[in-house]
Amino acid sequence: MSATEITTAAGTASAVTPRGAKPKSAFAPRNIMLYGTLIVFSIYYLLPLYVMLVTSLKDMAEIRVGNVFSPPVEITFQPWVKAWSEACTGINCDGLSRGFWNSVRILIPSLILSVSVAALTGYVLACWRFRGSEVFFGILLLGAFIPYQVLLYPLVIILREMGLFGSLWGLVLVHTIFAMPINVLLFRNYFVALPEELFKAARVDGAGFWGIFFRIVIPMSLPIFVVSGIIQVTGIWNDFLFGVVYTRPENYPMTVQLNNIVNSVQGVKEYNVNMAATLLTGLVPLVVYFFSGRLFVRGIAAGAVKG
Amino acid sequence: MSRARSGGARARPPIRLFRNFSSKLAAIPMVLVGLGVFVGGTIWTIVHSFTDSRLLPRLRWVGFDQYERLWSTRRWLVSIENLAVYGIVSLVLTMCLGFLLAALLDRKIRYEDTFRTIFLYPFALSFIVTGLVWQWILNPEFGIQSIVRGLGISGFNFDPLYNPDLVIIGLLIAGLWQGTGLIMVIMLAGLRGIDEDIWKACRVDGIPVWKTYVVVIIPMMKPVFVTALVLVTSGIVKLYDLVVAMTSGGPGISSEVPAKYVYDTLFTRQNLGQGFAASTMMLVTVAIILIPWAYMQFREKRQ
Amino acid sequence: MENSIEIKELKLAFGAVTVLEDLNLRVGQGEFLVLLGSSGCGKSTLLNCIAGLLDVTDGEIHIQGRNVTWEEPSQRGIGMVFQSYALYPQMTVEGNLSFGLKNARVPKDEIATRIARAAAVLQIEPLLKRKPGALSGGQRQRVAIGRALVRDVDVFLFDEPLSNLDAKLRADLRVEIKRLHQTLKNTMIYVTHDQVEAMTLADRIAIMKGGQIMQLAPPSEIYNRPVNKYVAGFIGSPAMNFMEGQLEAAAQSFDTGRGLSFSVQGYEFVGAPTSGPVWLGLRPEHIQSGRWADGQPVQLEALVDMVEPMGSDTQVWATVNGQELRFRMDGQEPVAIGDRMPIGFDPARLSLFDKKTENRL
Amino acid sequence: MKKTLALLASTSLISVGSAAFAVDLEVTHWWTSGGEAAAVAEFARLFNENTEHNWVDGAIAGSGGTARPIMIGRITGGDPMGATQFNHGRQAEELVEAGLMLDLTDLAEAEGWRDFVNPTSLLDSCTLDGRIYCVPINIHSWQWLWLSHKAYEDAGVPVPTNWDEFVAAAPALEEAGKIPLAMGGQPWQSNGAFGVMAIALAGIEAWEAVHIDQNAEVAAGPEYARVFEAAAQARAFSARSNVQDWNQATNLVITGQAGGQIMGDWAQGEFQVAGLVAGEDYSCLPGLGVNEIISTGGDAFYFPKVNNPEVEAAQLELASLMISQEAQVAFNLKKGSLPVRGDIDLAAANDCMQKGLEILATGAILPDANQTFSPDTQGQIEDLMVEFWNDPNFSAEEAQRLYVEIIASAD
Repeated sequence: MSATEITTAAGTASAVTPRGAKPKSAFAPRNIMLYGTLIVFSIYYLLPLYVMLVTSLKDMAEIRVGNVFSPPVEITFQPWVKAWSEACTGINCDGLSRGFWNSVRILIPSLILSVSVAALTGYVLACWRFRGSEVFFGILLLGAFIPYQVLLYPLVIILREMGLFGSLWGLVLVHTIFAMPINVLLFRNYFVALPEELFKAARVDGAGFWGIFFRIVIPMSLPIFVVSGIIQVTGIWNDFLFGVVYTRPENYPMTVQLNNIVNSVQGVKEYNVNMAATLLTGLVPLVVYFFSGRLFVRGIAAGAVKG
Repeated sequence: MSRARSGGARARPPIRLFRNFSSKLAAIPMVLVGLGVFVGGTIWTIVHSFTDSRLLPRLRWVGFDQYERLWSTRRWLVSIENLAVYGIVSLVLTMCLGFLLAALLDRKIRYEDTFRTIFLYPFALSFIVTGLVWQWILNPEFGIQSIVRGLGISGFNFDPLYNPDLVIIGLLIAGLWQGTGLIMVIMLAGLRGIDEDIWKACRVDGIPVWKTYVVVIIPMMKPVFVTALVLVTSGIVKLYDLVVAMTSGGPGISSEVPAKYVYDTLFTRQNLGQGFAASTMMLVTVAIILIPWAYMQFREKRQ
Repeated sequence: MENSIEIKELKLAFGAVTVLEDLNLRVGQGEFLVLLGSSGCGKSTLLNCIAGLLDVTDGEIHIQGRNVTWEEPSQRGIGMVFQSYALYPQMTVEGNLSFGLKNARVPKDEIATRIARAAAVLQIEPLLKRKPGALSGGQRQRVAIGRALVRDVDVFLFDEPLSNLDAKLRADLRVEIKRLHQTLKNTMIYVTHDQVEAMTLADRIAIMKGGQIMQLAPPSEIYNRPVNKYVAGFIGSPAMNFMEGQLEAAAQSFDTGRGLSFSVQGYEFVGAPTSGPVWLGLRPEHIQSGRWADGQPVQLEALVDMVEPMGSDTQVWATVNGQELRFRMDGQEPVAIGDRMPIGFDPARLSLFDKKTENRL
Repeated sequence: MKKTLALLASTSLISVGSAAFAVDLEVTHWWTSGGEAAAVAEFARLFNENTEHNWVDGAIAGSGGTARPIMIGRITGGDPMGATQFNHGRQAEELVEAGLMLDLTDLAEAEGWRDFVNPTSLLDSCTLDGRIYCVPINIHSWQWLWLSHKAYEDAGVPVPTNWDEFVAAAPALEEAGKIPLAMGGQPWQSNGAFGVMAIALAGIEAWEAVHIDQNAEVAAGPEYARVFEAAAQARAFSARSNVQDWNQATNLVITGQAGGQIMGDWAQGEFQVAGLVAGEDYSCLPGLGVNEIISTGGDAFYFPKVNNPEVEAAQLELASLMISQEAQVAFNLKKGSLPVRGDIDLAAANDCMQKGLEILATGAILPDANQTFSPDTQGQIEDLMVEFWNDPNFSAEEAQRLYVEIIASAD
């Protein structure tokens, strides 16, 4: 009897006060865990950037006595100046500045050519399939897995036969070739996801291969161009191997100079100059990331995930 | 109007090649790169792996000699083992970490943009830069070890780059730092593509969040995982710059990798035949992994 | 130029898979032809072949007397409307309408006139400066129709144009398309899987299955005299009742062999009737019940299993001597599960199909 | 100076008198450390001052291992540089065979290189089928032990005068918190140090048997067993030197953190740049103080064929200049290496260099390993050495066994 009463009482109580946990406040244990984990990971990811920055602002005396994580006692920009314009490789002492402009001269044509070729190829594969086109696509994808070293030598021969070896255009071509697999995949997947009927409507409207590409497809493809562009900017800018193998010294990109500065130790390793040089070299892709990160995620969602 | 223009209607089918001629024209770069560079280059490499080419390629056949030597070379065996260890651990960790971070970011948190940028920015930096920075942080005299010792724990030892048994860990720390961001973005994009209703259904069914991820969400994201897998694997096979920048294969030969063996034999040792044999073996390995996958993809499409 | 469109021996195959085979079709000048069928029957494929969006494997396509088999879509004198509207998202409505004309190098003032006329017909003048993203589904489809309209062509192709719209809009736009056809008097080919659209719009319907045209006839004939069991079952809602049984040619009687038999006298046979196993089709709306069953040539008694009141009428699921039957009765008549009631029908409205070939007898 | 000018004049006679045409001549090399860069700057200065032409510096940092592939790629890729550095020996053999290198025989005969190059074996390694294809520019010898006086003073022991004393003094250094032997992590350093110990401890006969006759039995014998034992000992001494680059290791010696380093004579340049004085701040023991002998490796310049008479003339002028007395003196003083000419006076050379010159004069010389082994065999030995040197559990016996295998299949 009393047992029944208790159940009833409990039942009544539960009818009055809502059941379940209350909506979480900002400091609920779950949130603390969530943000805690994120912050711990952020430290791991930010640490190197912090170390680079701090070290590049110290002078060598301070580096020798302090630890890598302590902030600079006295901020000096000398390492940056030295990395940019004074550091020596062999008998050339003009720092990274020369390489920077070389990298720009390599980047722009390579970027334009590699992205346009990839976009065009992706367009053919998505919208104008022909007998065997899928086979070629398969070959391209397999190409993504071939270690660069395997093709280094055959490419020397190909470029030599074309008379492009050592020229800027040879390097542009190499970048375009190695960019093809992954970028064609991105573009193709993105274009395949575009509504097929749009493409049909344009054909009925009398637009041809190029008309559809330029008037219909490209205006709809900003996100994937951003993704491909970002991947290419970082890839081309950060390249060392191709730059050093396929060009001559007057065209050496910035990374080659970075390697020269970091590796040509004259006396003591100047860590501060190395770090400044490292940061300077990474600056262009970093800036590109910080400004287009959001578009990047959106483009990845559209191009890489489907299909 | 359009009728007037094309009075002489074509009644016969045009030659196949010239139908949509522009598209065939636009496919030329793909055909040239695919056949000329990837297939051609690969065949060229395989053919020359059966020769005794030294500095310059020449066709003097030696059968399988290069392969016999390759598989009796300690450095190659160590390289393969390293790549296997690094590859498996890095693949698993990159996927897990990438997914974890993406899942955390997908919990409708504040400052998502900031966190995402923090996780992604290392991807903008080259392996050369990555290697340098981590070499610096892991340096026992300046980096983490000396800091912790400075805090009073004098017995603390953490010098992965100078310890043959730990050097792979050093590489992993740097490799994961650089590579997880991209995978996180891909996973995040995949998570965003999942229907909100799925989440609602799971909440109504009372399935805990972690279980929803494991049982419902991850199986739904199969294509995303495949994309991520392709990206990570193709990167692992090519692992080279990071090792060169961080350890140069050292200490000793404890962090050597196949790509470095290929590069060194081809160019430094001036033994093309041997280098080509090694790169052929790398290709074979890739093919063993890829062909079943490609076959499965192909069969799925058929059905 | 009697035929607007003529298709001869059309064949389409993708590798080993044949999608269309030996297909012949003639569409008259100003005719509204509906291609009807369930998904995968080849109706959209056929439309795409007519439009030139798919290259045929064999056969010929003539439009307005011209062999256009290998013409570019834009050169065929067609306009096309798609299910997903397929509006160019980055162009305004005006840009969408003018895109094809610009490609055909039509003079500017001519473009303006045509857009103005199309916009007036479709009542989309206020939308001209907007982009498709800012339009509702119905508005988008009007623009899509407008895009076909401005091309000033003789043949309009519609590929399930109303399928993405909700029920009410669909009904409104259906009427509008019909009105458009009456005004313009163009030849129209309209693909749909919705039999209501087909019945209401079509001059003739082509019912397709497995890449072949099963029956090509005006809606009433399709409804009343389906050529085979598939067409009979496909058209009509609720679907036709089918009974398996034996036909006695001499006695003109039907027997299910399970205790139900009745005379089919009054049925118009296609040829001479022969005895044998048959399918007998009877549309639910052709069965009279209750007091209306009186006076019908065939009279039976039904046991009510289930009732679906729909307001205007009620659908009844019943059993007659072990044979399941559906029929409709007036919505106001009282009926309950377990009721027994008389039903009746006229054999003239039956359909009989050979058991084996499933063709009409 | 007069002689140089005369030589230059004779060069221009050969080179069809087109020297008046200024050419930008790109010179690639891997000299980027302090002393090296200063030395190469001397070449550049002389070339720019004494000719119409222009030295375009193509330095590639890292080491020969990084730079050589790039150079070879450029030459075989049909985009050759004006001149490029290689080590003496067999590195460029196939390029020469393939006819990619300029034949310098006429110039060498006109200037009489064979008369003054000392030892003449240097010129031999530039010669293929009687034709000369490269200019030897310096002699580098590996057989040096560099010792920091400060380190030994701090430890309170006298500076050793040979390897045995060095071994004996090691524990004292350890106690004083010093690294007895500084050692960089790069493979060629491990290999080089082993080579030095082999010559010093196994003796010349055994060394020649292994290197020249490729006699695997000798390599398996007791002389070499001793070398491997000593190397294992040296490995223990160097365990704590956490540096990669050779000059980082040298820096440990310069600053007195390490007792000594086995390194070639190029380390000399680093001591010099740091302002240290030989005999006072540091000392050097050729042949580890055991066998006073030096190997005559070194650098040579090759001139790829360019099929352009003007550039070719400039190449010949550079070749002539590099071997001229003035350039030899200026370059080698900065580089810390020995000149290839027997007819110049190096009074300006310091203590250590003088020692080297004396040994050279006595003819106690051996070819360099680069001259006796192919790069491939060298590479295999490097792999073995770097593993041995970095793994304390790698026994001397096991290392010797693997070494014998390599020698047996060497080419």
